Amino acid sequence: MGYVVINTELCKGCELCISACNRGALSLSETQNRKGYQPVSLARPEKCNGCSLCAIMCPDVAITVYR
Amino acid sequence: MQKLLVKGNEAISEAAIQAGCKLFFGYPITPSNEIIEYMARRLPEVGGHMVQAESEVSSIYMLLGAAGAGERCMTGTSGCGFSLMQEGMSFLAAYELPVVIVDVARLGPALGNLDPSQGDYFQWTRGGGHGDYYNFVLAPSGVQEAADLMGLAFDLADQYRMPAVVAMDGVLGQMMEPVTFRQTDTAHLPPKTWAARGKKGGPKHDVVGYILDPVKAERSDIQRAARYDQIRATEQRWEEIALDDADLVVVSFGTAGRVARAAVREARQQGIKVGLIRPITLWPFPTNPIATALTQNAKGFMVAEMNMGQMVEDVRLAVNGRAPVYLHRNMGGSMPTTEELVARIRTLAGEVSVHA
Amino acid sequence: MMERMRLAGFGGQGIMFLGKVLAHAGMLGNKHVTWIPSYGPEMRGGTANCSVIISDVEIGEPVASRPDILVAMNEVSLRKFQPVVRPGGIIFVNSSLISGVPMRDDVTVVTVPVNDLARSAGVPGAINMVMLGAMLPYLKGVDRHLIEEAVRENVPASRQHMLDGNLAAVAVGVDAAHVPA
Amino acid sequence: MPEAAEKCVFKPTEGLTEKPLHYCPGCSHGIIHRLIAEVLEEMGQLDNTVGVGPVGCAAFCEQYFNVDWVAAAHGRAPAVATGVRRAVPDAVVFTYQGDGDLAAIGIAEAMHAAIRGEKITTIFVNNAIYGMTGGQMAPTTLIGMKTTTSPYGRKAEETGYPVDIPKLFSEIPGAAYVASGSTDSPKAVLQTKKYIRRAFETQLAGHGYSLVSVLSNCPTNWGLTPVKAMEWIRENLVPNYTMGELKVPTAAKGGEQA
Repeated sequence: MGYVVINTELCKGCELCISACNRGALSLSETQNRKGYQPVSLARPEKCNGCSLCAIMCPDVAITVYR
Repeated sequence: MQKLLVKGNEAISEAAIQAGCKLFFGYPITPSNEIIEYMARRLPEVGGHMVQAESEVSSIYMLLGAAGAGERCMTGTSGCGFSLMQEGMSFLAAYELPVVIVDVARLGPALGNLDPSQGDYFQWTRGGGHGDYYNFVLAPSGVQEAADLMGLAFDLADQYRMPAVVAMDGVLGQMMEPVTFRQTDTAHLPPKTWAARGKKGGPKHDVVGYILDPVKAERSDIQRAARYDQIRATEQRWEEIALDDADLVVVSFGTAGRVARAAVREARQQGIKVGLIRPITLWPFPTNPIATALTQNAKGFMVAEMNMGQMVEDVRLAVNGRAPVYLHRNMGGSMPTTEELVARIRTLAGEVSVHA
Repeated sequence: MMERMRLAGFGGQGIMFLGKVLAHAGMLGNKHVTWIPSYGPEMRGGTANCSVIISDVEIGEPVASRPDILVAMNEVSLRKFQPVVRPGGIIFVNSSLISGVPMRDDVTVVTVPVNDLARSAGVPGAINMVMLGAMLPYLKGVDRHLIEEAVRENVPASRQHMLDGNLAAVAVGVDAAHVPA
Repeated sequence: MPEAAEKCVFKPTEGLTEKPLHYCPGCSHGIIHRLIAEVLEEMGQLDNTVGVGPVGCAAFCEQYFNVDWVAAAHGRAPAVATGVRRAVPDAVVFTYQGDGDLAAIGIAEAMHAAIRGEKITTIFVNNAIYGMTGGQMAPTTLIGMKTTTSPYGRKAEETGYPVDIPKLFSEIPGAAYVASGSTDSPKAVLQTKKYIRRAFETQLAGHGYSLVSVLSNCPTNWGLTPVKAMEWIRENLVPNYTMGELKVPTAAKGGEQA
């Protein structure tokens, strides 16, 4: 098991992390950040195993991973 | 101190090394080749390097990198090579980096030929590249002076954080004269705390040249303009002869300037009231002695230069309509002779006395 | 005193070296001196020339465009520079290679068969030094002692074995200069 | 959020500043910046590094790297890096350059840095298009690819062929390490990170010049979503460019360095 912390103000909602996550743990949130992007969120925390694939693909260094 | 008989190109190279220059970047071009060759031979002896670049474009950016890292460094080139460096010189101005660039000018435009010329005057003194900036421009008239000005060029560059151009021509580069190398003291210069050499536990150094914020960009320009104004007020350098009672004042620099000095002395012996201003800094241009001459006796100015007439514009700006400014020009790589200058001085001295 | 000299000849005749020795000797005598080669494409065209000025006063014009002294080591050089020598000047002619050229009558002409003299003395490569010796009695700015010291200082360490030959050639020239032409 | 005292396994690197990246959503620049920064941090070189920047979208990237920096004019980074390198012989010096910067206007400076065996590392970011100026053709634009200056698709008979920079540079004796990676998947990103580390190790070992080409995207100018842009790299750029380690220092052959 693991979890990710997303810095929603850095996130630009590019979805590369969503695409990288094999387990479908991430989704775009409904809300917007101050820049007007819809940041990603750990929508299904029970599916996260802390594998870091999302963070590896994040171009904005917005994801911190715990396991 | 030992007196040596060396070429101008070799004298400036040795003087640069004695001023602490450890790095030289350049590309061979006649008539400046003795510089890069001397550096290749001599720099390793003092723990330095000469890097032969693939072009002058590359040389000037190698210089930018080394200066950005805080080293005393220089390049030497000629005519076309100096043109290729202008983009980088604009960057050096914006980055506020101290470097020394020697231009042993040759006849242009284009390839021209290898004969001596002062045709690079505008490029030396008007910035030369894109944007709004100036370089220090130092113009020796002999080999000893060339050696002396190298140390000064490095010091001024460091003190004001801007490039210094040493404006030569083929005659000064190729000529041998006796020279004594003098040590300079650099203790008064500010430490280069801004240099990018790795943080080494301190804050990060960014050596960059863009300002996207328009307010900051304007402030930066205003600060640089103020520095240029300060330099204009305090760093003008020139040699003068017999200005006090001169009706006619000859203004001439570099190789032409040394011939003019001989001509003015000869004309004085013939009883002509003529004086000389030989600019040593072409930028800042020595407007002060021109102003002084105008408050004394000057009724006219004669500019002698080896081009179609470039410095004459600076003299006219300084004179600002208060007296006639005549041009004696030698073009196509030719140099003035003492006789021809004396003859022109005699003619013009007569004219200004009649019209005054 | 100001001696403006133009030294000219083929590439390979040692013209530049001759000029350097003269300038160096002048410097050793605490004179103002300049030495300047003709440079550029000319350098590769088979003719070589340089200007040397030795003076008690500061030197303005560094190129001897109107020389007081001309050294012509070949005919092309003589024809090229004879017209610009100042009236009352001296022209040193390498008579081993030059003959039949009409000479001006308002200058002193010194003919020296430097190739022949150098060959006889066993230093065929040192024609420039023979000419230097021949010039010596006519020069005001330098003397033999200074010239010999300058030769010593200008022969590079790698060619020290040629030093004696060079000095011998100077001596041959000095002697020849006193032989009526 | 789970309450167990988990360990942090992935956090922002000290090699980057806290300044938010200005790049378009999904742009590979951010990934490549992070890889370089992570490698320098892991190698303990953050205090001993001078980066040299390009002109292009990454022209202001010194704001993001937590190392000393000298910016260059378009294409001149390898010359600037040469100057820095000669002035500070024991520093790690790298250039960060795009396909216009390195493969067009600056190919002379880049190739000659390699020819000299200059002990610098170049990170070459190839997305086959000019991003900052708005989507013009690059030397690495593929045949048939439409850009604003090849609106009918790049034609070989008019503009020649895309240049394979790592392949070209691998032929230069002074280039000691040349590798070609991508950013299209986590696996490719991790592989690229290894290449970057080996490049810096090559520099520190004094073997010579090192270059890591990194295939990257341009969702904005390609007109694709970031996810589709990564697929486009995989399907179009990867097959057209030589991939993997093209050259390793002789001393490193036969044994893993990284």
